[in-house]
Amino acid sequence: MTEDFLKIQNVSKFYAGVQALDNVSMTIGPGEIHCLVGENGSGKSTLIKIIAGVVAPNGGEIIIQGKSYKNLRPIDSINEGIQVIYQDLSLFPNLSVAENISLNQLIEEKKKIINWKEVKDIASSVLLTIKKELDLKEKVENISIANKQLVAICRALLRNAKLIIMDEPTTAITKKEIDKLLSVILDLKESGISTLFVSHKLSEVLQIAEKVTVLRDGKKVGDYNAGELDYDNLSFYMSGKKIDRSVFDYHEGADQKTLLEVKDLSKKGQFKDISFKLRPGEIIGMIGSLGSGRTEVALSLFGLNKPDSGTIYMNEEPVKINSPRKAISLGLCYLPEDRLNQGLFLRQSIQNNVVVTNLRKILTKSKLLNYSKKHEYAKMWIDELNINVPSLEVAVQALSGGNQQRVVIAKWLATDPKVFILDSPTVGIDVNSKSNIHNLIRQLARKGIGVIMISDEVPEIVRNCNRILVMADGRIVQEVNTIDITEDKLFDLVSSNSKNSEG
Amino acid sequence: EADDTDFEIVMVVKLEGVAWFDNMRLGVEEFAEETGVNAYQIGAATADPASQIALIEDLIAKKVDAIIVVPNDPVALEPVFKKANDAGILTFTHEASNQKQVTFDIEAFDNDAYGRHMMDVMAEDLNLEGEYACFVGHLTSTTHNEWVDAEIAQQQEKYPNMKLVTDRIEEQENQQIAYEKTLELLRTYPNLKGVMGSAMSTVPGAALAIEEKGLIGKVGAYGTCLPSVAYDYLKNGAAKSIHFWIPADAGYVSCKVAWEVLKGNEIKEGMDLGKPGYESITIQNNQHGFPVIYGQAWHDVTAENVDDYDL
Amino acid sequence: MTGTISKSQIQKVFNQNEAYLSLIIVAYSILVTSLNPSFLSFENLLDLGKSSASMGIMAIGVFVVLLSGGIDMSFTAIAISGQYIAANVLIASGVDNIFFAFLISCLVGLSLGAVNGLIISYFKIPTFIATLGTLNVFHGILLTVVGTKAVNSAQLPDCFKKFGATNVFTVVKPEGGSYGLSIFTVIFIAVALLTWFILTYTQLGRGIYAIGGDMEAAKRSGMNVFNIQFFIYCYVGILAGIAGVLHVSLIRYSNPTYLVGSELSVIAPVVLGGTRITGGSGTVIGTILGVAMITLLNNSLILIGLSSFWQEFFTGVIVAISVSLSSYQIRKSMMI
Amino acid sequence: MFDQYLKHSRTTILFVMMFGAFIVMSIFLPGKFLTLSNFQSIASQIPEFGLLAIAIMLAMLTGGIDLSIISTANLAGVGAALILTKYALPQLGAYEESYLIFLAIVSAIGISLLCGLANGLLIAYIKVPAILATLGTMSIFSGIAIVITKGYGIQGFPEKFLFIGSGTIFAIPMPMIIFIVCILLMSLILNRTSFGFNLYMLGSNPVASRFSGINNRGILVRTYILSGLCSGLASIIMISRVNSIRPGYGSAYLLQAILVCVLGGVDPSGGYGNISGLVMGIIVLQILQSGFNILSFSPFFKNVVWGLMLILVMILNFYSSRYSQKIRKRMKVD
Ligand SMILES: Nc1ncnc2c1ncn2[C@@H]1O[C@H](COP(=O)(O)OP(=O)(O)OP(=O)(O)O)[C@@H](O)[C@H]1O
Ligand SMILES: Nc1ncnc2c1ncn2[C@@H]1O[C@H](COP(=O)(O)OP(=O)(O)OP(=O)(O)O)[C@@H](O)[C@H]1O
Ligand SMILES: [Mg+2]
Ligand SMILES: [Mg+2]
Repeated sequence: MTEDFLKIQNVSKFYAGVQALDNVSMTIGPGEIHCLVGENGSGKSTLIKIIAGVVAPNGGEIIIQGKSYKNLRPIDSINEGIQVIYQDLSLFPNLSVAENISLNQLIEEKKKIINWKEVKDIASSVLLTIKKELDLKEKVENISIANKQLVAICRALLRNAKLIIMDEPTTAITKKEIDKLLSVILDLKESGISTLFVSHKLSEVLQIAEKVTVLRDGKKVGDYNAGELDYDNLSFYMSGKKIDRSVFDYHEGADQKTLLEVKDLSKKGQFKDISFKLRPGEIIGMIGSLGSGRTEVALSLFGLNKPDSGTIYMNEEPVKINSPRKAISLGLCYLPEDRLNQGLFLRQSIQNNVVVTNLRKILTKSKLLNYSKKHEYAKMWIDELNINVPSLEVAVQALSGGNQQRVVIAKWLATDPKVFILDSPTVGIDVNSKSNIHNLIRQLARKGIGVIMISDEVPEIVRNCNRILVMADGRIVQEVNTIDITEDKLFDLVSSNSKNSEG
Repeated sequence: EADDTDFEIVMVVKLEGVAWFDNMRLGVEEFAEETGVNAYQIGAATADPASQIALIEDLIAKKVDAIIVVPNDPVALEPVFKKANDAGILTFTHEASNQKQVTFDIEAFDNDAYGRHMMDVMAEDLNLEGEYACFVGHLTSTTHNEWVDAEIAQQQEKYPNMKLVTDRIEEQENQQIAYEKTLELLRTYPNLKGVMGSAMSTVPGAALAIEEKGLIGKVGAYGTCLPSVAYDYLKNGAAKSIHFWIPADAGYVSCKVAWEVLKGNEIKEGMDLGKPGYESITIQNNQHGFPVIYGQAWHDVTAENVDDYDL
Repeated sequence: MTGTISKSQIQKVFNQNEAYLSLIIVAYSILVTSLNPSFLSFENLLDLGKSSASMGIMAIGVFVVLLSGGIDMSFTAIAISGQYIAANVLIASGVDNIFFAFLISCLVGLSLGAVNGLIISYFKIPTFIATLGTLNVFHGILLTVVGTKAVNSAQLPDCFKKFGATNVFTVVKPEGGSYGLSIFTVIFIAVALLTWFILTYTQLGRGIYAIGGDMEAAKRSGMNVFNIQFFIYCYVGILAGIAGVLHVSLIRYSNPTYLVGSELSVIAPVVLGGTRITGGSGTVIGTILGVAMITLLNNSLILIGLSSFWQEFFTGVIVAISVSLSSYQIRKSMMI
Repeated sequence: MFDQYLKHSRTTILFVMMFGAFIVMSIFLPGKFLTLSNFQSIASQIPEFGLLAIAIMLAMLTGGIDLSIISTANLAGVGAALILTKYALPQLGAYEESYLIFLAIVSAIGISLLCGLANGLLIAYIKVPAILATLGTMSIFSGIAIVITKGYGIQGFPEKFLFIGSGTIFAIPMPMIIFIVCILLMSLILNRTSFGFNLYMLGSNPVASRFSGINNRGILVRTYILSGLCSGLASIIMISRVNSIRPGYGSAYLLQAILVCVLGGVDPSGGYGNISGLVMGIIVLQILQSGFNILSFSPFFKNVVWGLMLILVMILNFYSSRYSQKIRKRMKVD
């Protein structure tokens, strides 16, 4: 075999109080599709940032194309042909789609003067390779998360790239786009470009990987050839545990009152005639293509997106929900799809993040905050949800994705909800945590909470819901009982409807 | 017997770093040198009563013997003066004829008389007719308001053919604003003949506008200003006549008054305080019963005599 | 597509800020003109262009900093330092040349700007804090070390006065007197154009937008954030230096205590012009409109015959109304 | 525990500074700095300025700023002064006089609350950026004050009223007592009430706070009202201390108040900062200021020192966070 493109030797990295990487070594050959897997917080992103020169390691060596770098800077890495799709995308929200896509190329070419036609051309030609259309002039802050992710992917597909690193590029996009991306990766391989691919969706990993490196707690568990791996042993390598892959079995309870009913809810340009019922203990899945309006409906239920017409009933009483406060007081809560911006106060402590929705419970009689109560209360929920935290005082941004998400769930459970709307609850969360979260959700349902789960992942929906609403173009196109459908059928249903919407 | 020179006399001015008070400092320093008394001048970086009070508070803590203040806001000083007096410190003011809680207020002249005098000069120059406008530094500046009040009163009493075009205009002691406001005045009132300034910055700002609009000879700037600041404009005719009193002299005289009182001497009507315009002072009690020393120390400056001044 | 409707709405609204501001300016101008027709004279507009040039140039500088996600509080101290040092050096050296004055003022601006740039990019101090610090330091040093004595028009070298009176073209009025397009306005326009060019057509300019959008992302994409920030503060410094010379040439007087303290009244028109205070978004046109609005307001109150006692109140009301109108349009798009 | 200590490194730096300033001044000004009268002087200067700084801090905690504090104080002062002088007839009995003073205080507070409300509504409901909204209201409030007074000061208040600004209780100046009460109350509000908690959360991420069901608008409005209240209290102390009111009084405090907030560790982008830091910042500033005044330093030199101090705190902060990372690493290795 030819010389390795990238060689990492004994790299370590400490963060405040955390050893993110511990003596990790890895190689990537030219044209190799290499996957990096591990639980949340196992150090994948850190390793990637080190390769990109964004984070300086505390020890170890990075050798790119035979050249050893002591002080790797982002620009060196880029010049060596390494392009990264960061987990947080690292796009420029205030710049247009076209510019975001072509910026790297322009920097790479050391252009001093911008030719806007060239910017557009680069962008549209890259978009062509993934067969996607986007409004090139739109600012990135105004497009959906899914489209942002596509922009980030496009940006990395540079002409001179030799290694493209993708840190969870598929969290927000649907099956169809994912398939396109995977085929692009195979194309890249043909032209000798290597890929380092990180994903928590093990099916994708198993689908394209040639080699897989598994990290656990900052240490390397091992390198494996794709052939040796299947879902079970891969998830076992990652977590050291066997993953529970059970299915939600819904028992119609005796209490068949409707908890939440939505009737003919419409909002111009977003959704139309949305009607459904939710009973206690149910988990309803909402699935659909991008922009099908699920988030908008959820926001309307949570008082953040005033609908034009339609009625919402809670416990068979019509209610008007005009603010999240009102929603919460009615027993509704919403886990937002954008965890980092909408769900968390990143720089605030974990306990503040947990108690924020429910201060009443930690006030003294004279309506003052009781610090020890606050601590206890937060601790209770952290323990209840098995969240792994160094201390309650630590800023929540120091937590791994899965733990962060569970903090958000904790904050909502603390309000004692009747209806819990979860918008993409397991995006970017590792298999083990994911199954923990799924279990958590099922437990909630068993306790009589009605759950609405929005997700792009067919298996997640099929395994965890008893009923599924398929949405397209702002409408519910089909409502099915989970027992009546298989994963494959649901795939077809979703993609056939999304085809309609594109046509 | 205590040493006659063993005193600490502090002059607290409105604002540090402006020509006016730089000049005043010269007088204070002259006094200190001449007499051997520890006299010096301080001021705040911004012309705000609050900062001035802070300075005085600290002087009280420092236990000086006499504090002379050129107040940004005379009434604001009363309580802190009371505190100073209670601590055995003598307080004086300059440019604050209505001050309470002072041993003496020292005035270069009577503000009312000065305002009327400035109006007389302008009226004469305009042949007793025409439109004019008055500026103040800040709408809240007492002295400026007193002058303008007197100017307007004098015009209404004596010069019926003259006309004030608009309420007093504020230029925030800023030459650019004086310039812009004058441009606007000239545009709004095409028959405007005179601009009367109170702050140091009005005359040059207004004169510049007059000059730029080619109105020299048709419109003139008048009012309080320093010769050096208005020099060019007096020479080219955009500014017609300016008035001022010499701050160094006022500084000197104020220190002198403080010193005499500290020594236990009496200040009497007709006394000579050793500077031109203060050769024969008059003393009157103000409405609150505190004594005010008046000189007759204003100077009228025109293109003819501006070269006589180096200030 | 369902999404496109809300999308284009949002975009329209963002561009609308400038439209709204223009509308307010036009409406206000109509009001003033109806009260006093002499407002809308060519002469008056040219005069306003001249008076607003130095503030406008500083505003452009502030705009660039705001765009990059920072803020500069020290530019007034830089402008006055440049101006005052230039005036004094010219007097001391006897060189009577406006280009020399610009050179000195810009050099002073550049070095003070560089100090800002270094402190900010090396120590990673929040820009607001750093420049609030240097505002005090620069001005304090100027006044304690260089001096506090103002330079009067009689002492001021002739080149400033000549420069201040230079018109690109002059119109002689039939009734005597003349007016014209001041070189100040031309410089202001040139600075605006240059800035627009840098921001739109150079990698550096896009870098400024980029770090305003997401600093970390800019680092990751291999931009030299240190250099970009350094450039920005140097650029503001130079613009402040230019503005300083214009200011002294306009009023023929250099007082080292002037300008400082007016930071917020320069930042305000920039924000009014639609520049996002958190960075990343804004346009040169918007900034110019903001400056125009404030200049208009400050130079029309006598014209409409408003008593001075009411002027401050009136100014406040107009500012409040215009910011409310434009904010009200944008607010719907905000999730907070 | 170590973490906790490091989190407060900024406070520690400030504390050391405060102590340092104190020691330096005591050594360099023997017999002048360490005197009762100097402490009284410092103590009577801090409160009105401190209250204004708290007003700014509150706005800063939400990620905004309140430029209208001085004009609010002026307007409130004018309101109170009008009542105090209009009805302050010499034959007034003690009871009426107390009633009058009470009325004046209530109206000053009422006006300042209204001013704060106006700011709050503009910022929370119309979503005007705070800097613009308060810049506008700054002109409006002081404009009203000027229209009312025509620029002339209002002076001469009842003797009893002056006690608020100049009186002492057990040698402690009255303003200081008011200030201390306010500090305590304000810490209580910020640290112990749900309003305070929500205020910090809103400041650190307004979107997330909206999504968490926090009433952002309500919090913002209340914050600016509270900020107005602090200005109102400052104005009562102010007018009583100087026995008069004139629009524009205290304008030099604005930038200084911002400076002291930042020095005291308040993050201008919101969410972080506490009263204790602010108070230390104020004390450092006041000690230096008084010391320099006693030393008769040029006021401009003071500016240099303040500016340097601000930058120095941040630079020390920069190194201390670097250093602490190293320490952590070593602890990890051990
Ligand atoms: N900037 C930082 N400061 C402190 N700790 C950090 C920082 N970035 C990461 N960490 C910590 O380092 C560890 C590894 O984080 P990393 O982001 O590399 O995990 P990951 O494998 O990418 O997880 P995920 O699957 O959730 O993306 C985690 O414990 C994380 O909390
Ligand atoms: N074109 C758009 N312009 C602005 N915001 C958009 C646009 N499309 C979607 N959004 C917002 O982005 C977020 C997520 O968008 P997403 O693509 O997930 O669409 P969606 O309507 O929520 O559909 P779904 O969740 O079913 O994919 C939502 O808050 C939505 O309001
Ligand atoms: Mg990661
Ligand atoms: Mg969605």
